Amino acid sequence: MNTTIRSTTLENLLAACDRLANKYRTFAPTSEDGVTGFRPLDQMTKEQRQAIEETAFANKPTVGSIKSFFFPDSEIYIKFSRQGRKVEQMELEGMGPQIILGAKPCDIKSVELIDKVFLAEPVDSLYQDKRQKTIVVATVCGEVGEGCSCREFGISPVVAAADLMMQKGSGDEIILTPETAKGEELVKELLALGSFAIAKPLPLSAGDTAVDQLSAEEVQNRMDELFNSPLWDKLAMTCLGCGTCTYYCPTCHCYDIRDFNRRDQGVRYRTWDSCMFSNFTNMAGGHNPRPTRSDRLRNRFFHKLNYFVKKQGELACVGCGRCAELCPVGISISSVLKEIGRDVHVS
Amino acid sequence: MCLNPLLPVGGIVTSIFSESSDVKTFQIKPETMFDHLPGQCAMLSLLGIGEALFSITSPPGRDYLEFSIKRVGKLTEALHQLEIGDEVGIRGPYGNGFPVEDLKGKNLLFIGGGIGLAPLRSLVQYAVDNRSLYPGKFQLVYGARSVEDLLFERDIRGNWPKEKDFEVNLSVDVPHKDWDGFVGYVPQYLEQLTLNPENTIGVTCGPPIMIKYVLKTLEKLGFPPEQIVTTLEYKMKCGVGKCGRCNLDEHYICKDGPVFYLSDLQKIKNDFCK
Amino acid sequence: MMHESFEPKLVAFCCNWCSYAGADLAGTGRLKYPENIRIIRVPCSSRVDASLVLRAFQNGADGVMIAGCHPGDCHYDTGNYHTRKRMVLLKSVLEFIGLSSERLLVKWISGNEADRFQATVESFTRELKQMGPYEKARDLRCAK
Amino acid sequence: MRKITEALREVATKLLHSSEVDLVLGYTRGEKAKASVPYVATTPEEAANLCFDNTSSKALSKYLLQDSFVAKKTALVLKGCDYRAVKMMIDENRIERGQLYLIGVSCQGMENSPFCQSCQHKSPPAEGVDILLSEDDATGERIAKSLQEAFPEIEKIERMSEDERFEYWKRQFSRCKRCYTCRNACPVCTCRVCMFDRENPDYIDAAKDQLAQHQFYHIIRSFHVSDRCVGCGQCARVCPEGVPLHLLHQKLQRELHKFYGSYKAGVDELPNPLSHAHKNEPDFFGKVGR
Repeated sequence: MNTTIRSTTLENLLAACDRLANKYRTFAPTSEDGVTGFRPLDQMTKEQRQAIEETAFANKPTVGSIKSFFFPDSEIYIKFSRQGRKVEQMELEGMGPQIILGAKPCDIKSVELIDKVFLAEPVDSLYQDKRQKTIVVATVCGEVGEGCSCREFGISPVVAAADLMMQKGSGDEIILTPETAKGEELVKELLALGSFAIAKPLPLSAGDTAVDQLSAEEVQNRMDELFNSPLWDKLAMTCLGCGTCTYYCPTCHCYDIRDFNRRDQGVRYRTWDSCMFSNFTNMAGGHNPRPTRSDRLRNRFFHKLNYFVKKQGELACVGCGRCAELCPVGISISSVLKEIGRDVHVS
Repeated sequence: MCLNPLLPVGGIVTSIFSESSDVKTFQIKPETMFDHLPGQCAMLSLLGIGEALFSITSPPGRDYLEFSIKRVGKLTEALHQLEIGDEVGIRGPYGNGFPVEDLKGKNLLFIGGGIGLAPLRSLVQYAVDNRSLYPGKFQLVYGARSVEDLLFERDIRGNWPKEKDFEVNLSVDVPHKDWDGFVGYVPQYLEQLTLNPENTIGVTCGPPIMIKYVLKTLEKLGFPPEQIVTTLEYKMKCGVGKCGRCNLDEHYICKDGPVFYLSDLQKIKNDFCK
Repeated sequence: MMHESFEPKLVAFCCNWCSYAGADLAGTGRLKYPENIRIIRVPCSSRVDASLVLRAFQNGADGVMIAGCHPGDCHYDTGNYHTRKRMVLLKSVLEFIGLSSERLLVKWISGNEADRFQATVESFTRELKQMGPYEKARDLRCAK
Repeated sequence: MRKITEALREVATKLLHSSEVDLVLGYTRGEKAKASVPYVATTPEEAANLCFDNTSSKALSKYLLQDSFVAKKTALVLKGCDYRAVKMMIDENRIERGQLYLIGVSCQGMENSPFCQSCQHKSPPAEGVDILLSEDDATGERIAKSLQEAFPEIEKIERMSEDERFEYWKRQFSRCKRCYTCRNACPVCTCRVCMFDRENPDYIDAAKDQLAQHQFYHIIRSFHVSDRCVGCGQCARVCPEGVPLHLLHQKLQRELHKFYGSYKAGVDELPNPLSHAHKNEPDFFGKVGR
């Protein structure tokens, strides 16, 4: 039985989250120096706090996606110190539970796609721990945003499978409808604070049928045909080989393992890596299976539109539009989909 | 929270043998021993320096693991300075290992190049230890850059030639005053030997360029792709098919490989050795 | 506010031909200078570029000193000309980014100026004690 | 900029038709009509897609170092700042002047770029290029500003206290993910192997959550380009996190001019100021030693 609750204003909800700070750390989308992203409530300026509503209910995702809550850009997993030849590992303090307010349907879907990799055997415990300890509160988009193509990837901008759904009620009201046990538990705690009222859930539009959804099968086959196409060399000619598209893509999950040490102590950590860098595959002996930018660019698009389909059965893209917006030279998933053509949609 | 698959366990170095000027074979006893197939690998790590995947060169069934490591970079340099009794991080086993079931009852042709003999040695020794399961003819073709670079002298000149029906053919790339064996590359040497593809499986491992031409030569000599097995080596970091770098088409070499039949490789579009 | 108990870590890049000789002379001349200093001998003061200075601060140095020959005495003729050109720019960058450029000291000390070496180390150590521990450019994963 | 676009298409079509060049490197309309993007035309038909407007900001010269361009005869569209970057690479023997057909364009300034508002080298010198396309409509947003007026934030930061400056740059650098777009887009950051790409020794640590490593990267990169920066403004324009790197580079260039006299990279002859040093240059560490 999920009890929908109503908050008079978003600020009232934020104040409630502040009061729960000893149990949950709450993050919300806002903007800093003109760049949108998630920031903890306890480190926000007044202006940033006021910008939450507009960013959370905008029809477009933030520049930084929620991927970094589960797969952070850098994460220490071994801390050690060395006495002579003996190496001793130190305890790492775990992470407390956290709330993400205002995740978009496309970002939520991208986390589900990464789940297929990190939660498969052998389970990545660092990722799993964060997934279990995070409550995701979704805010849907009214309709497809200007740079977005979520519908093409079977994602409806008005439906999101999250722990809680946050919608705008009448006027400034905020309606919260739990969809999972975690969501239910948070609603209970919010009710206990006394500043919320039980309410009737808003009708969740069923989301229109998959109007022009791409068929993973068709796209995969079409990509196989395009393997030796001159498209890759053409795109690679203007590609800069930087890491923007991979670091900001919500479904990219490649990582590097590095060591940092100073004299007798140090850490081993995992950090984001990009298949667009040549060091990604460059080997100690000097052999590099993907030596040119064209190889790497082809590999990146193949992973999203072909390899991931073969391994996991779905396209590894959620149509969030970040690659189109952030690539300095305008290369994006649509540069490839344009080449693939129209006849690959679900009939 | 389940155990983090990336955490190494401790292992003590119990013996070190110098195979050549830049290759040493380390015998390591992990805290918790794990059994493995020939051809599988394990991640060796020195905290603060790095981690890398090395093939296990000892056959299954021993109470230790052996790794032959060539000095090529930062980690291997540091590993070469280890002494007996030192501790090293280890996790594994990783990779699919050689298809020991399919090889039963077949003649076996082992083709190794330089440090590439390390994973093959695990298979050869396993086959020798279980001769009844592998009663066929054994042929080893092993090449190295120079006489000094020939590794595993104890096996290639010691134990293996003494084994029943085990033909050892050695080659070097550059002539040497007291070397009367074949001089040239392994693929050329194959064409001079009498190789009978009938009921024989060829298993090869070596630098990518050698593998590329060995596969071509074996096919030319009448070996069908289903009877040719090779290993591939890419840069690997996680070893569990998640960090995304060691893919050949959609296959992760650390998890779906490193051992492939040529028949599988021929379905793969990407060229593993450009 | 003086940090009595705080002992600053001072990393000194001393050029082999002049300043290192000066430091050596101070040693043989029994001139005492604070042991906060960690001397790194470099072939020439121009061997030290921005990355070495920043690496020292990353590893927990509270102050970095670059000691070279007086302009005109450089064993390699133009070494210290490069040093002064580069370091005045580095100090500007450090200042602009708020990384207290006064923690980087450049000083010309010749081979026979043992007293000048001693005086410099003493005054710089005193100033660093005054400024207190330096955290702004330190890599927080390694202890001080 | 419409006249320039037409002239550009005409020149490109002629060059490709006569196969005097193998390809023309310029700009074309971006997807969703946003900023124009780099474009390579290899056939006369493709030349019709070329365009030039006030969003054609991407510096194209660095592509010439890529293998896919090295063996080709390339025509290149150059604004004033781009020309300076090409000139420097030619003078440093990184590219062959003989392999290039340089199409200079008189630039009216890219949209909202402080560099363009204070730019004194709007178009390449006629003798430096093979053809110069100009358009005399003064409608461009050229409100010539002095460097001080164009970069007010630099004074604002200089007036802050040391802690405030530290906090400002800490906030900016903490957003950095080290995707290296600023370095890859910079037309004067042209080392064969960048020190940050080296793995053995690894000069820089790959951690993305350590301010000290971000400071290391940004300080050293701004150091390396301080006497090479041609003011194209790409570093700040391509940064996904909006880190105002152009302030850092402009400040450093200003300091260099203050100490050692003004030097215009790609305009004045090599060597650049930091790659040579002389006896009679001012010494700031002489008497006082501070």
